[in-house]
Amino acid sequence: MSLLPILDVVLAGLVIGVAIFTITARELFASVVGYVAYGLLLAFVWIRLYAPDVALTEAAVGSGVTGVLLITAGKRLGALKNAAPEAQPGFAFKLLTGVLAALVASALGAVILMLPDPPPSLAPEAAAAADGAGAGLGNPITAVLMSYRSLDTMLEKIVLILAVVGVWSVGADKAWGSAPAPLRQQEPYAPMVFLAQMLAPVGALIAIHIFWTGANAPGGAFQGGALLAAMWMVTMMARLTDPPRIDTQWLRVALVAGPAVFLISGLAGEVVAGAFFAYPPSLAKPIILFIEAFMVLSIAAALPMLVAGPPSERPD
Amino acid sequence: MTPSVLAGLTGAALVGFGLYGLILHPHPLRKLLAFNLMGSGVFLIFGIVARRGAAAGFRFDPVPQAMVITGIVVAFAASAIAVALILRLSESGHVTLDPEVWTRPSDGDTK
Amino acid sequence: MGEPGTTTPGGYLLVLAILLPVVGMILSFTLGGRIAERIALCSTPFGFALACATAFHVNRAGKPIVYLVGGLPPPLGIALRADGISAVMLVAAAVIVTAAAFYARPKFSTPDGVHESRSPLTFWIMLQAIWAALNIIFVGGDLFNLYVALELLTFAAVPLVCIDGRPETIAAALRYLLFALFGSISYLLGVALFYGAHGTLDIWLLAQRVQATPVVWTAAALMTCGLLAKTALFPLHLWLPPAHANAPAAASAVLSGLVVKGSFFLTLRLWFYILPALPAEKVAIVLGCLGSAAIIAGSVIALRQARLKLLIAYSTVAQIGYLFLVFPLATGASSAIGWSAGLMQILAHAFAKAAMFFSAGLLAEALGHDQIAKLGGAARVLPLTFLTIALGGLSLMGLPPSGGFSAKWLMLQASVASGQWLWTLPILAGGLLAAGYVYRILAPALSDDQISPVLPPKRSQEVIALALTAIAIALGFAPQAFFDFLEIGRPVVGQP
Amino acid sequence: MIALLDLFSIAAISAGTFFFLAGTVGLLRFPDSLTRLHALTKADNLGLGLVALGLIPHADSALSALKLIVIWVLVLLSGGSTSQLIGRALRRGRK
Repeated sequence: MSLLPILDVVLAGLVIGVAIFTITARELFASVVGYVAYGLLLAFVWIRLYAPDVALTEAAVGSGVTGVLLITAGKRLGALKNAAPEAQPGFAFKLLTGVLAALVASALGAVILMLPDPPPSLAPEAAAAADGAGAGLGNPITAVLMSYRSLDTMLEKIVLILAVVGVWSVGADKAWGSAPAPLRQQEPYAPMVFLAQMLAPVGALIAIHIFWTGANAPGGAFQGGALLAAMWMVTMMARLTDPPRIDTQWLRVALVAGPAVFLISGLAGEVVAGAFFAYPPSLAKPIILFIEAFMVLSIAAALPMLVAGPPSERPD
Repeated sequence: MTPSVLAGLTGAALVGFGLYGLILHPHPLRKLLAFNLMGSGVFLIFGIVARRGAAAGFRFDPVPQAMVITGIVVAFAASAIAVALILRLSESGHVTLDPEVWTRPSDGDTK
Repeated sequence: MGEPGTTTPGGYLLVLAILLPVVGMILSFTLGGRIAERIALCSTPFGFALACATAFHVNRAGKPIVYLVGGLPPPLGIALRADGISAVMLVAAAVIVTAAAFYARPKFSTPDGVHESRSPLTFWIMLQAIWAALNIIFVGGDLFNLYVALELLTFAAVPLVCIDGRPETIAAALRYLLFALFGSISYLLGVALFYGAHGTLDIWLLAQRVQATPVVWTAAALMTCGLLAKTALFPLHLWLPPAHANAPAAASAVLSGLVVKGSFFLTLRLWFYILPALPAEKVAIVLGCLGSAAIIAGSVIALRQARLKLLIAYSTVAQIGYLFLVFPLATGASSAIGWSAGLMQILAHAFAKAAMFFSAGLLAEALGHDQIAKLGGAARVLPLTFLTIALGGLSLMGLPPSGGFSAKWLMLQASVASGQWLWTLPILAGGLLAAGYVYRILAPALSDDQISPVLPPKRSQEVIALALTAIAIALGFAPQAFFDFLEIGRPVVGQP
Repeated sequence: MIALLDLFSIAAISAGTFFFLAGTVGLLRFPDSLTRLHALTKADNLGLGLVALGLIPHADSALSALKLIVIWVLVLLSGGSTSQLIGRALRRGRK
């Protein structure tokens, strides 16, 4: 076991190294690629912090979906010929910024070392409540997300809808209602099509598995939804499917299904369990799984639409 | 040094690098990358708070971990809006936030 | 701000105040088109009624009302609490959002012949989202829940800035977004440290537990920094003028009148509700100095603007400066007066500024431009609009009788009574400079210059703007009972 | 029997690690991108397969064993496809 600390140091060094590369790389696109690699490394750090749920989320969203978003953007901006070269910041400004950032980082580091011992924790309460009458869920994180901090989780889904509207609103007036541009402009390439055809069904199955086990083990609606979203994106990149028109009714319904069902059961809680967003103890687990199922759908619809961007006027 | 302290210091360093890039880089996409870097540093600090909260029988405090999951989603949504704006801006030929470029000469007409 | 342990009578109103605009937003998005507009308009009276009912309950109880979401008490659960200032802000937000919704109808109704179009749908959804986010900010009792609300506010406000799609508005929106994201992440870092130090994010519980440790100071500094970036306090104000000046008038009114107040409200919560026990005189002085600098810089730059909307936006930078004088003034010996002054300034500015942006929008639409130099004689053709600008200007300058006068008068009183004479200088200088920039608008407009006939704006829109300034003026006559109401739930310094 | 299984695991995982090592050396030492790609995919696919094979006797249940195999197959699939894509991108770049 004495190998592990060395591994941690190596991992931390790698993370910092790639972070520095991302910040200092000369080329925009290199910096984007650096960031995607950085996200993957970070997933390992999360595993080392005993946070498999976060690691799954980071790998799927922080690196995966964000990666597609940023790489697409980086490619399009890199191809921009008429972009005037930016004035590079002067040395004095660089130095000043560097000093400021170093001060902030070292103050933060010092404060982290000063965090109180023994540390405060809600772990026993949360775990006891998760196992017990509270929600009947074996995964305390799911219990926190869906029961104790349900208001946050519901609002976070609203944030996703707002982001979708925000992205769509950037498009041209004429294009409103039509579909976003395909994720890939060129003709699909055979290996990509093969990958999508093989991977998508298996991935979808795994996504549902991750959502389902999330009640008791690492995983949950968000991770499952993100994986499902990734599978939809793979099929889009292989041009097996194209992004749907943004005025499609099923798309709108899919996007709001999660928060809407969450809201309705939250309101029903006032009648059935005596408080908004409360669950009757005996039914807590099935109700939470029911809400989560719709959240998977909403997330799987929202993430690819966010990546696809605003509706486009081009016919294809 | 325990893994959690190491991760915490890594988080602090990442916040520093992110802040540096956010202030320094003129290109909005580089600023967005720096923001994401800073964000992941903040999430790591949540992570060590969760790890430190390990109590009898539990390896972590689930509350901060749940917050990180919410935070990652929100950060992604922010990136998506920012990318949409940057790409739209690039259609005008200037990918810059420089106020000089965007202060129109002196016409005050609304259209 | 109230015992955390139990839900009080009327507490359910707080959840409904949050959920009403959320439900409206979801339905607007799903059904789309004209229905979105109808839903937004129909929900406004209900939201106003909920806000009034909340104020009524707070007033009757004489202490904050509380709701535990899911019946789960903090630290594990999330509490919502409304005290005097929450209730007043809920009502103010409801009034201004309602005014903005009805004012915006002519511009943002879906054109005939199409089922749905871009800017109307965006506007109606974002307006409701802003309302929801503000209501959470006013009643939220949990720092992480408030973080989500801050993000909701940002994501709703940014698309409104660039709703007309011109490249310079996109650049303004992007700059706003980046500042706001920096603000949220800095705030979130503070939240992480608070949790790491004290194991809770509940405002009331934190107030019981915090001590003046380095961790707490760092957390407070980070959160304050983030909130200042979002409030656009000098020198982090650079994003505000282009963003507020480029948005359509109805949105500018909400952004300038309410959205920046959201993050300021959280700054108040942080220092007066979580950290009243900390010896923070120096922090108060720093914030006061930044505020003073904002008053002077904002006003001076406003004097030099060629466009009316930019002038009004820079005036917002200056008026935000006044808000931060509350920190030195409400921590001193005469804290109650300083507190009343700060709250009065929030309200007076919110109403006056919303009305001024409405008027600027009407003017630009009628004349086809908003160049100050070309306003000659405009008051004769748009008398009601200029009456609104004049009355709003009165409040911004701080002339009696107006809410702005009350606010500045109370600030002067507080600084004299607590022996902090120096703060009177920026307060008075700001008033004089405000007189200067309001004069710059009115002088050409009232001149005898000939102006070509213009398309008169809708009477209903002019009346809405006038009604808001009337409120700003009426605030000047607020009785003592109003100021007592603002005190409900405020922790006394030294006894958290 | 258990000792025999352990021995099998050790042998398989060691062999797998060797292939990873070889692949990494190839990645670092080979002259151009195409040969590096060759080293990487061959070694990783075989190496991961051997590690998974070595772990199967230690799986808690048949389901876990199945998951290990699924992981390997998925990596084969995505690794194979992406190296095709990278290879094509390289060929295009040369043109």
